Amino acid sequence: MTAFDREQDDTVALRMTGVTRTFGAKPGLMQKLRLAPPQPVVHALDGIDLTIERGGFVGLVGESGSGKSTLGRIAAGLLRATAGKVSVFGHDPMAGREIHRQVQLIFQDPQASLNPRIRVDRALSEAPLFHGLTKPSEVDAYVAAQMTRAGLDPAFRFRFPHQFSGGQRQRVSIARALAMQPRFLVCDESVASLDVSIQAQILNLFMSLRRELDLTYLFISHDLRVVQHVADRVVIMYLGRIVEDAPAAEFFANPNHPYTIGLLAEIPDLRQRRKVFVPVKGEIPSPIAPPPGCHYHTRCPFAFDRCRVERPALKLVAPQHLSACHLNDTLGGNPTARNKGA
Amino acid sequence: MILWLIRRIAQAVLVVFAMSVVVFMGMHMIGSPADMLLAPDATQADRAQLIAELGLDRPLLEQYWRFLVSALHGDLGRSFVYNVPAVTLILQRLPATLELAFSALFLAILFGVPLGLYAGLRPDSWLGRGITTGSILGFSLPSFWVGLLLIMTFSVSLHWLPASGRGETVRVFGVNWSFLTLDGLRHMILPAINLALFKISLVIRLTRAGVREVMPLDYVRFARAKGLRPGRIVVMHILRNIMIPLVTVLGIELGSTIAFAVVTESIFSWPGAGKLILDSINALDRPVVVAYLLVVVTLFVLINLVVDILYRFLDPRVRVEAAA
Amino acid sequence: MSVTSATVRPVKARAGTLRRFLRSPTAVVGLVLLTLLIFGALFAPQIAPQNPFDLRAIDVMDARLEPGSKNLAGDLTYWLGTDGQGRDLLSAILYGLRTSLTVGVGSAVIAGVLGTVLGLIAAWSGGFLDALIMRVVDLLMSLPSILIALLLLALLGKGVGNVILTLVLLEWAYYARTARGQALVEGKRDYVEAARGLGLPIRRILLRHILPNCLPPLLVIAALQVARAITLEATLSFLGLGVPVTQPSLGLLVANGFQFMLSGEYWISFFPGLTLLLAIVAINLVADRLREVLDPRSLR
Amino acid sequence: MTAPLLKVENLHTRFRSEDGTLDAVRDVSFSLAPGETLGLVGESGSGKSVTGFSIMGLIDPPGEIAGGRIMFRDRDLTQLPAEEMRRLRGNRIAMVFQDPMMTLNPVLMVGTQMIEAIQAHERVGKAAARARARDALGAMGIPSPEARLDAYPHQMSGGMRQRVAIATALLNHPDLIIADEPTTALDVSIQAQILAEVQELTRKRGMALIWITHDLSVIAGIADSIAVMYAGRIVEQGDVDAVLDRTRHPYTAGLIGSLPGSAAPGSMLTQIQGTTPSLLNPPQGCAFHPRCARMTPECLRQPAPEAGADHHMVRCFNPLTGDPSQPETAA
Amino acid sequence: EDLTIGFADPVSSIDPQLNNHAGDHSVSQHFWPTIVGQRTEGGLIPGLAAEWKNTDPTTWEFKLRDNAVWTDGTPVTADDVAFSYQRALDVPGSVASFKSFLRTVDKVEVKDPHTVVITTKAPDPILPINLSSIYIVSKHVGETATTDDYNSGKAMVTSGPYAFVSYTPGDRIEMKRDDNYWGDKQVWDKVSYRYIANPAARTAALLSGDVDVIDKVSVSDIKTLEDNNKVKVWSYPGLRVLILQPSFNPEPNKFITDNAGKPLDKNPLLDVKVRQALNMAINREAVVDRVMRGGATVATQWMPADTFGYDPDHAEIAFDPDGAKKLLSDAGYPEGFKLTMHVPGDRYPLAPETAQAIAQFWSRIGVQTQVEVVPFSVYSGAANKNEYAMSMIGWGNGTAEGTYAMTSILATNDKEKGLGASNWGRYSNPKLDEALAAASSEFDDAKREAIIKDAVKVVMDDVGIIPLFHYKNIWASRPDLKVVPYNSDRTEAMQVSKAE
Ligand SMILES: Nc1ncnc2c1ncn2[C@@H]1O[C@H](COP(=O)(O)OP(=O)(O)OP(=O)(O)O)[C@@H](O)[C@H]1O
Ligand SMILES: Nc1ncnc2c1ncn2[C@@H]1O[C@H](COP(=O)(O)OP(=O)(O)OP(=O)(O)O)[C@@H](O)[C@H]1O
Ligand SMILES: [Mg+2]
Ligand SMILES: [Mg+2]
Repeated sequence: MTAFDREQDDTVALRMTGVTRTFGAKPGLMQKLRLAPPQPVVHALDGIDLTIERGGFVGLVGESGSGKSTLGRIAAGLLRATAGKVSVFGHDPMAGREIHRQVQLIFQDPQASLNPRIRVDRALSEAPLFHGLTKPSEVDAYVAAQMTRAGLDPAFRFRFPHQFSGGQRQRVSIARALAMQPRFLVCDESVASLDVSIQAQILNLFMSLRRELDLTYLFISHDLRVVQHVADRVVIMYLGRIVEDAPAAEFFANPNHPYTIGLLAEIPDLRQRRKVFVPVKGEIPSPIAPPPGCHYHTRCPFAFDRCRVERPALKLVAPQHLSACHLNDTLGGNPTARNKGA
Repeated sequence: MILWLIRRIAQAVLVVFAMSVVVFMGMHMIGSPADMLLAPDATQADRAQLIAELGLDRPLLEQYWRFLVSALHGDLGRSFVYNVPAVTLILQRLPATLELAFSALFLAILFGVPLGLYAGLRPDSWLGRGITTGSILGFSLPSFWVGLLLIMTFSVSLHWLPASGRGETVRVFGVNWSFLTLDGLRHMILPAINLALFKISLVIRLTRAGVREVMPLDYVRFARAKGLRPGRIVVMHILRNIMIPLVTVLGIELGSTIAFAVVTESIFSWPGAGKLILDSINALDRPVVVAYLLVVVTLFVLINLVVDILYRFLDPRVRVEAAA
Repeated sequence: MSVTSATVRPVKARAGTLRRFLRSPTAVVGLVLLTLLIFGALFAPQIAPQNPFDLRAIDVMDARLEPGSKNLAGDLTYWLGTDGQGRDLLSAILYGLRTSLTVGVGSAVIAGVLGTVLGLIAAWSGGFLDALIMRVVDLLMSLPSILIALLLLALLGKGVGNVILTLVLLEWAYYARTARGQALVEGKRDYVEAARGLGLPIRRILLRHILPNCLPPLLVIAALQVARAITLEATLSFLGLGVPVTQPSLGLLVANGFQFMLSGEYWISFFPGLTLLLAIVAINLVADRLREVLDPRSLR
Repeated sequence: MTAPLLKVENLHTRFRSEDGTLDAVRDVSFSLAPGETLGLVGESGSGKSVTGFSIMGLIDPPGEIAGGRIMFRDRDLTQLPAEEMRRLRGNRIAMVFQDPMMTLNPVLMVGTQMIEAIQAHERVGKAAARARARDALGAMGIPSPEARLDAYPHQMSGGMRQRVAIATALLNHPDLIIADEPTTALDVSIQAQILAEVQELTRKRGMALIWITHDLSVIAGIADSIAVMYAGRIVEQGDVDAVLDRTRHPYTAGLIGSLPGSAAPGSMLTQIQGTTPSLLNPPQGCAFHPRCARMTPECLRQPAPEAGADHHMVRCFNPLTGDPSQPETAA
Repeated sequence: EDLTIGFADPVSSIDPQLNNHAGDHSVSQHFWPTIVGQRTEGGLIPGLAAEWKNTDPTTWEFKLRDNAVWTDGTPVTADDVAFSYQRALDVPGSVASFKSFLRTVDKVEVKDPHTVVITTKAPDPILPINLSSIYIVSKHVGETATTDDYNSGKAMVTSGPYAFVSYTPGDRIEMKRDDNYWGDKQVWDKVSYRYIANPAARTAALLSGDVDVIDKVSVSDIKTLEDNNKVKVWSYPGLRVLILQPSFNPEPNKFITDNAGKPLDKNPLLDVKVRQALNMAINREAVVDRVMRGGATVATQWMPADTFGYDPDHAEIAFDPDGAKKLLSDAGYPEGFKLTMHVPGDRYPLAPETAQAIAQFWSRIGVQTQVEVVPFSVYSGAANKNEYAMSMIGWGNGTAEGTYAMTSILATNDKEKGLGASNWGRYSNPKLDEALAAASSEFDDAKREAIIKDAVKVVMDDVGIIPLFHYKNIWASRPDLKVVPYNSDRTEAMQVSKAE
């Protein structure tokens, strides 16, 4: 253990408080002179509070554009938050090599995240050598060990990424991350591009690695089934905000937020045959001009006046179960109850 | 849009300024035009007098300053050789060059696009392969050589077309045009082909590459899945999308076509600006060279402007970004 | 944990670049031709019957002899005839090829390195330096290149070195633009972010990760620019600038023979022209195929 | 049972390339009645899309349909002249592709792309066609359809584009629609919306539907029957309940087993070892044998399709019993 | 009947007094009279002046004919002549002025409307020859006209065999016969005078029937054209000579080095033996035959045979490489030395090719010669400063008599007197300077010719210049036309007639 390790807060892997991130071009001369309308600003993240305990496996779910990747990249130190505080093991993830090494991001598309012109052996050894995790004399064995751990035959070390199948490529990118001896893995849709049979292989790999290496996971996905299988805590995002956050079992048993309930209803299920699909009403609003109040009110079947003006706070609705819905404050209470019968 | 225009023009002015400095310096370093211009029996006194008349006896900086001042007043000086305002001289000759360049461009599109389309749509047919390989030839042949071959074949041996010169012209808007008379057209064919050869190859290749790129895209497949007629697919879905790179490249190429007209013009004795500029460089006729480059750069800016506008028209994505 | 070894995608499906290159018959023809020509150029002093640059070796009395003629002394056969100076054309072509290829390859390599470096610097630095470099590039690209070449050569004087210098000055902009554009595109790709995630320093990412991925299009441009440079040199020679007459390049041989085209002494410019043509076609064929096999899409 | 609308018999589609000949689809047969929904399932590269394109007549050189028949009503589509095939395409048979971002031409307005689809098959005035296009958009649940007609694709979200594509495919009320993973790239909520709309059309108009996917659970909800493809062949085929509840092919069983929803959270998922074989040189015999736990020496030969009860076909020498009470898997 | 001529020399303007350029001259000949005419065959002929005489060594009286009229109907008078000579001196924008032709003129007086009296500063026997190069424009139009007015046609009130129709700069001049012309009536109704710079293009234009006559036929095409029965070649000895000028600069010159490349501390060219060696090493016949393909005649002095001042005693320079080698070693250069010869690439036909052939010959006697071809724009400046070791000049002896070249290329360079302007090698020989001075004031033609012939001997014994060959003037035409030389190498419609 290095001095660095000892200093850090060892029980919390990730802590985000009030993290906001906006995107948008810097105003040009024309905007400054008010000759042109201001550049549109995208609120990718809007006041995120999130804490992941060490060893946790958090599934982050949300629709496309809800800010999942942005959150993941901020956690991995690849992007700076516009506002708010981020710490990973007690450090700013953008500060320094050591913390960089400890958080690793695994991307959705293994094809795109592997440099097509770099052989596996170099992909796996370059950064560890740079960070002093192995010595040039031992690098062969090191690479072989990483590959074996990720379920790849070390004999493939001289291949280029395109010489692998999709699942194998994802294993390569996992091996590349593991070679950095991380403690925290951010998986951004890491299984979304894979076939179901391959997806199962990779999910199994994640689960066994977690046990072997005592890893913390932030697992981003839009597939609730996957999250349900692997995560022990589920966080739901909608348009840059967290709307629900609960332990997995509790979450699937007692979902609270209307959006979550809608999502759960749409999960395809092998057991449901000749189902009658019900179209969800309303369009997903644009993150450029999110609706005021609760972002979900435009599609929410239970929306009432307060939802249109006031942003609901994330509140405890059960032990360890947070939800951001005004319905919890009303007398009628939790919409879950109402929905249970349906 | 206005800002963009202003920026463009400012850039152009900068380019022209830099250009004129370089040309001024360069021409000064090559030699004195007096040595070129004077009759061989001219005496040293004649020489000194001429140099004084042309203002070449002054320090270079002062010469440049004088040029700059009068340029700002719209006077780019008189040609040393022709004793005519340089701009007048260029404007007299430029239409002939432009006419040639545009004809070449026209031919390039006329032949290049259909051939390229064919080669792209049927890459494995022998004709498609032939077109592709043939287009390499168009790249490889030095144009002066082709020019002479054209003359030898079509003028000298077959007597089909005239070998040189511009033929009969008609004056419209104060400018002489060849394409309005039969004789003028006949004179234009060979030089235009000569100049167009490289462009035709270029257009063929661009079109072909574009078709090959666009063809497997889902939206073309979807267009076919809609049951559209092949003609409509080619025109609306394939061509429309290829036009974007094509217009960009052709815009840039029009400039180089004007420049490369130097070669064609000297082979076909085409009385255009290319020949003039070549002679002027040889004669160190600085005002003409500077004015020519100025006019050409201005032309370039205009062409780029047109290309940008076309681009906006062709690609809605750009249009919206610009509006935002 | 299972090790998936049995079912890797067979390598055959994605054969090596060279193997894939060789699958196109026209490209093979081009490659063979190019190899032959380069061989001829490299070993010109060994192969050529005469040193066409040595004035003592050539005799004006042998000027314009038909292909297959013997020289005055009868100890030398001019297989491709002689030019207006009595130079053995075969030798002149071999040496000329040397000059032309030197000009072409030399200018392309120098301009390529210079342009790529500047392009990467522009992409990497952004801001003012980027704007500055790109404006210079715009300026160069918006100038009529051949006229600038004429001016430059009039200023610098003839010579292989000066021609190369001129071409470099004109051509680097193309590489800079492509390199910058490509670097910007590549820079947005996931693998770059992945490399950042691995904590690698920016410069290393730029040079070892992004640059290799920018190279294929640059290589293709370079191959085409070699051809372009050779033709441009020929054109400049035709216009009276270019390389010295006593050390003719292919282009100059063609240009010199140009005056004999109408007089029936076709060989003086025909054979050099043919060689020039073959060389450029060969380069283009190879470049075309390179473009295909190096296309990143074929890897991705 | 009504007369089949579409009957595919022993379809064989292949691609020739520098690397060799690739049999993307071999010996594929199935039939489809009006109003019926067939789910075509399989891993990436198993030949699902190629099957769809073969029916559409959209196989381009170097690809070709090397054998078999595609009977649509009473006509063999493989023999149809190009012009007649064109008139069927988009009119009687329509197709929607996977990637919503790419199916629409970026430089043409949505309206233009829809109107041309109508005018390719019918002599309709522009205004009338436009009105139809607008209605079709509205039916897909797109707000302010009139304005959307003048939008460019890039001005729309992915879900909206995909709905435009589906609306376009449905414009001429086709008898058959082939949906090639049209919802894979979309969020669940939008997926449900699209499924709802497609479902309504099959119900109301008697439109037949081929839904292509790699995810069994998606089609469990809408399909009447399922065909599972592996390496270009259909390995199991039958009624949705039969295939899912009385699974007989080890591969199908593997697919079901690897779905996260089917195992207890946190437990290891049953997985199929290895990866999809290359079709350029597929394994000898049953293409699945290298990954199959039930492999026997016999499997080095190609198994013949074996029809069981209620047309439940399987192509396997060692099929599972099909008894739901004893779940057997490939691992 | 119409005639189309394709000509080679560029025209800078159709203002006849702007520039003393070959192309301008050719054009002006059609439109403008001169006071005295000149013909290649037969020297001076009457022009506007039917007769002229010296009243004393410095006074000339010209009697103008009275039937000459301008195209606007006004008669041509002595005022026009006086005006024209004045204008020729100070026409604005001239870069190659006609001044030198009037260098000796002191004043021009109008005695009566048809008599002009010209006084010279010193006796000038060749004044009429010089005046034959200056065109007379009309005073009443010319007084207010600028060069632009001539170019636009506004001031083209002419009095020549042809009248102006149109001028397209860089392309062509159209003209029609002037029926009021006082001289011989012309054959052609209309003449189209087209500028075709490239020699191959000219030949092609003739072969394709675009034009009827071309001038300055490329020597490489002569044979083809001669063999072609659809065209006819007209080739005549010309007055332009191609000469090498060795540098007489005593300073070390970077273009003359020893065989190792070190500059020699003494210029070997100062040694007459070396010059003789170089002169003898050249096989002029071979050059004329192989390089010039018969388009030239061997030059042994600066004037061709049968011209005023040609010395038949110097009709031969022996080709003797062995003798040359011996001379070299006598001079102290048994191993030879290295020399770079400069030649303009865009000025004299086949000059680079000729230079290379010479270089071959010199290299064989041990003088390893490099040829550097440079654009004339660069060449002229450097040559003028005597920077080159060996330069080449093509000299047009337009006046067809020997002193013209002597004044410009042989006389000791003297800025004050305007002598030796093109003496690029700075050759200086007092004997020649004396001869030139004597000839310049000698009115007796026979005596003058003798002086010039002596000068030839002086220069050629001294090898002050190395003459190479005289260019022939070559035209080609349709077979039914006849082209005769008229005024040196000028090309005019008047030269072309129908063949019987
Ligand atoms: N670099 C960027 N510049 C501008 N906008 C961005 C940038 N990155 C993300 N955004 C915007 O921020 C919002 C959130 O994006 P993000 O990628 O985090 O969403 P996501 O939840 O990961 O979606 P998906 O499921 O599609 O991956 C989106 O509207 C997106 O368009
Ligand atoms: N145009 C083509 N040229 C060559 N091979 C092709 C072509 N189109 C498809 N193939 C090959 O045919 C096989 C089947 O492809 P197909 O697209 O039908 O798979 P799929 O089942 O739709 O897969 P996915 O789920 O990835 O869409 C693949 O191996 C593919 O590589
Ligand atoms: Mg994302
Ligand atoms: Mg598919």
